[in-house]
Amino acid sequence: MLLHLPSASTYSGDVDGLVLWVTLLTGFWFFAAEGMFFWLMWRFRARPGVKSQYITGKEPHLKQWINVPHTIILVFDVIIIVMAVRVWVKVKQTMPPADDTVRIVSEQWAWTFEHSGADGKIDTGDDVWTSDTLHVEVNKTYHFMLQSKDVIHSFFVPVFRLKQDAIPGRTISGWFKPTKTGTYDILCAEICGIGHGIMGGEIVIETPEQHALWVSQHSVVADAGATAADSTTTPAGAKN
Amino acid sequence: MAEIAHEHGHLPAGHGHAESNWFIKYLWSTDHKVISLQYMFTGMFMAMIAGFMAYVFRMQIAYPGMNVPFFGHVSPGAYNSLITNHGSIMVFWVAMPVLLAGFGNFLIPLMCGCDDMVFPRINRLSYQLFFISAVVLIVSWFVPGGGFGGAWTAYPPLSAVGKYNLTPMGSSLWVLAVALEFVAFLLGGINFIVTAMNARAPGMKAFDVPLAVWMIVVASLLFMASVGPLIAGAVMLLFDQNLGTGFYNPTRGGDPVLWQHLFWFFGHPEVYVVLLPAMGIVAEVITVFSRKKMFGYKTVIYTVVATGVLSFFVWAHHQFVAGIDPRMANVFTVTTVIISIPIAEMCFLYIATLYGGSITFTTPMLWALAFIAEFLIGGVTGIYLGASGADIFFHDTYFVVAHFHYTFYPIAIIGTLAGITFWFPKIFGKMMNETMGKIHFWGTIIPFNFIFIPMFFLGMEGEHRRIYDYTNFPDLANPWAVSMRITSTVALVVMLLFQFIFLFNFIYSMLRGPKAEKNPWKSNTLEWTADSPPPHGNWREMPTVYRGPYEYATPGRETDYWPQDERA
Amino acid sequence: MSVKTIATQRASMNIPTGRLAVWWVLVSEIVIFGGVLVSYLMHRLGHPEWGEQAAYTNMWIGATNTFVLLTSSLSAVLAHQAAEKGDGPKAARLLYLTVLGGLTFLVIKSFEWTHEIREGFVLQSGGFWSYYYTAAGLHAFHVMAGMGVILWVANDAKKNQELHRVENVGIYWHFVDIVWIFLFPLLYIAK
Amino acid sequence: MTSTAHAPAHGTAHGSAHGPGDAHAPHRNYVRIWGILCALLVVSVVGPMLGIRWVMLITAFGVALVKAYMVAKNFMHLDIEKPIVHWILLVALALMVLLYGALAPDVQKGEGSGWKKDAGFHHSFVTSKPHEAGEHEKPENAEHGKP
Repeated sequence: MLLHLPSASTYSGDVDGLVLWVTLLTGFWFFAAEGMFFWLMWRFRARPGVKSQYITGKEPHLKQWINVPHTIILVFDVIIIVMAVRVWVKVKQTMPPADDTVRIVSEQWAWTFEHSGADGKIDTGDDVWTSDTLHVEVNKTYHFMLQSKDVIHSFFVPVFRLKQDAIPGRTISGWFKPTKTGTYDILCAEICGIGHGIMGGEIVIETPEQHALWVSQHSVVADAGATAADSTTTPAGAKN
Repeated sequence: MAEIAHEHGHLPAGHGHAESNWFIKYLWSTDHKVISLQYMFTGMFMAMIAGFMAYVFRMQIAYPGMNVPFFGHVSPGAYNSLITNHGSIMVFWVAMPVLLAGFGNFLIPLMCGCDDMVFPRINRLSYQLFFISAVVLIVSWFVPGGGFGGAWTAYPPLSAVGKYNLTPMGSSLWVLAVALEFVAFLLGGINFIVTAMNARAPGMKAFDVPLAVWMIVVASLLFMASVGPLIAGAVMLLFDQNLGTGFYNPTRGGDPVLWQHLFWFFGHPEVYVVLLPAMGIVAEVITVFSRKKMFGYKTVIYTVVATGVLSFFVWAHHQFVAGIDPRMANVFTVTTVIISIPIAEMCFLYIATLYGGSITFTTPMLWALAFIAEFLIGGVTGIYLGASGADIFFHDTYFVVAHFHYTFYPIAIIGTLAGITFWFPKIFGKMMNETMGKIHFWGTIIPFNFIFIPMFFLGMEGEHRRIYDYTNFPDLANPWAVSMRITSTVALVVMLLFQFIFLFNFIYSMLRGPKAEKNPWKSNTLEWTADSPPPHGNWREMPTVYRGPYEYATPGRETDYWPQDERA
Repeated sequence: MSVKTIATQRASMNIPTGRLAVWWVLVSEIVIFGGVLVSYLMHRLGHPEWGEQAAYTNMWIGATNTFVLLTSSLSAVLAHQAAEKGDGPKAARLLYLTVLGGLTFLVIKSFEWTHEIREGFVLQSGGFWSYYYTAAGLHAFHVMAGMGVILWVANDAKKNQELHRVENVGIYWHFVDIVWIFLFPLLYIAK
Repeated sequence: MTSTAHAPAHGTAHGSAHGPGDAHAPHRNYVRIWGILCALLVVSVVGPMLGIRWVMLITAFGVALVKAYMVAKNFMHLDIEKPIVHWILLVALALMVLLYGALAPDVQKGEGSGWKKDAGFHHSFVTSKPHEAGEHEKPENAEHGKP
């Protein structure tokens, strides 16, 4: 949990843990360096009659003050790398089996979400298209397929600690598993034109009952008609 | 190429330009000192514009929808073009011209003991191209549609397609200006490198060269080696914008990610292109005012070279979540975190230089010390972003904004001010006012931290960048976040107001300041053996070098400094 | 001629200043052309279908132009030889030949492009054609720049002045030649 | 590494094509080298006519490398140039190799771990029959942000 930001996905804790560890490891060096720095400034301030010393930096007893930290930093770096890569692989490179799938289509300046609907399969007649609001069920693993219709956008859910850019011409897959019910922001984290400042959405994480109810209300085999994109996702269509 | 051939720029050293008219003397001169001043003043002028832009959009963020004094209502389009041009200007038209070209032009010939750059006329051409690029950029704000608003990284398709960015002319002019600026600095860079390699004073070996020159030269090398692909990419982007090609258009076989790579392949070394000159300036200042030899002069150079080499292997950490293959991210995490080692060692060596010194806290020294203290913050927060796992969350949040301002601000503002206050006596032959200098220092440093520390916390709250009004996002509109935004905006306004003290001090000292003698700081390097200000041609007879640049408090001498050109 | 900047006459690296500068120019040119060619190579390998577009380029014209550039390089290096012997006028004559070669190259290229554009293959006709015109155009631009400098150096050389520049412009011209040596198979042969 | 500030000005007379410490180019038969280059050119033109792919690649690109090497060595006199020049040119070339190596996985490949290129995804987007859910009133706004 970073500051006040709730953590609502299975890996948000890992990211926060990594941030904490980086804080500890780099914080140590930061305060060590600054402390030494200010102490030297005070200790060796100009005083009448005191001449500065002639030090080349080759003296072993002084050089160790560089070499030892140098080595320890290397060790710290290795620790940070290992932890960072482990989190990265968990979030971005492994795809746990999915309970459900959702397609996320970004465009200037709105999100369109394709829920799999009652049958739990995407690209079938009963899919539910929504604009700017994503309905998911808590404690279920979701795969998402991220696409963009025009420029680069970025699907950012702070409470999930999840961010992924949407590149036009590519379908980028990822996953998340909500652990906490509630309604949170979905942000576009890549500048995408004058509407970037209003391009937001919200993710509604529901209990199984609420979700089932919502699906039953909305998931009906619609007759062929205008696509969700055409009918709803204008800049004005973005929330408030 | 044409320029390479005229090596024989101008009249004999010492005479010639002195008696020629004002226009030749100040606008058409091939004298490296005049060109350096042209770069510095252009940079300072652009800095004022970019500072004003920062004021406008910070006001809009803190008080959404208000009528900003001296600007008016900030529309979303205007906001985007303000942040875009603020970033572009601060990097390309302030940091580079002042630190690299300004100080490079002034210091390299003076510190290497030659009468001018090896190609004075290319030098003039380089400034003229740079000046044109600045004009083109300014024009781009006033064309139909307004200035480019696609962020300084200019990712296509947003930057490539007029119907997406709504500023077709502005974007083309922006790309054109940046490309021109690159060519200008390529010409300047060749001049710097060749001058420092080939035109050193008799007896000056590679390891007798002051760190400032070393670092400016390495910076020019980094720039020259990294910018090429982006120049090509900029041409392709111009074609996409104006001729309807599809280099970056996925539906026509192109690839938007290509631009990101070409941009950051240059963009990351660029960070070190501006960092190193500032580091070099700081090295000169702290050695002089702690009366100390640089702690491990050669080690510093090795760390600089190591940083330069590594900087070519880290660029994709700007793209971890930008659609590149996740497997690549692991490689770039390793290289990115590893580059912290030479940088950290460099900082340690600077800190160690204070050991056993006799430190006087003059204004330049305050700036130099502040550079190290603040840059450390920027350095450690970089690790968060280099660690791919954490970058998933931090990417494009205000944490990033705070981080790179904690690196760029010390570089472009603090380092520059250290250099200006330090060499002011040499540049203008007048001393600056210490009292005003110290007031300006504290009035800048304290608000600076109040501007950017809140941004770290906002970033941790998930506040994303380049948003003109956070009331659109319920989670980000909470009172705490609002108070944070207002804090940093108020601090910014305070800091900007304090800059007028500097301006006054600068102009007043330039005109009315007390006369400066040759070597007011009792420094060793060659530029202090010339008159202040140095005449055209710098020396009546060229200096010869007998020792390294940092011989302070050498045992067995009554004076605590030993100029490089003083015969033993 | 006027007395020169002292800095310009020094050579701490034991390489004449002008030549050292030309080498650095080549470094910056290598990365510029490298950017285009690397991008082209990746897209070309990533899109086999571009081969069909490439099939329309005329290998014979490309080969002729390669021959022309190689020959102009020969006269450039012979000019350098003459300059070393201090025979300015001869160097100048050979440099004029080099410029003539560059001119021939451009004339052939303009006919080639006119033909292709008539056929309907323009900059926008497809990925391959975009890179084809951009890369070859960038190269042609360097040819023109080189011709200008060479003419200007030749006029000095005629008066036995600045003979060391003959070598410098030669080095640049050979580089332009080398770039074409790689453009030829990339754009004309690989189908 | 001593400077030559007092060296005579360039370009005054014979031999002036040489900077300090510059070795005389060995006298090569440039015409012969030119002949070899032309012969190689013929090879690279004939190669593709055999219609065998690997032969074509070798004759086209292998020969191009040889030609470039010969021009650089004999015409640009890189063989008698100072080592540092070799180094800076090699570094520039190495950087381009690095650029290719790092970009190819994203730009050249059509798909990778978790992503694939599909310029025509609009197709799947339009054909599927969507259902418009009335999301604009947003009843849940009341307890927004409160889990």
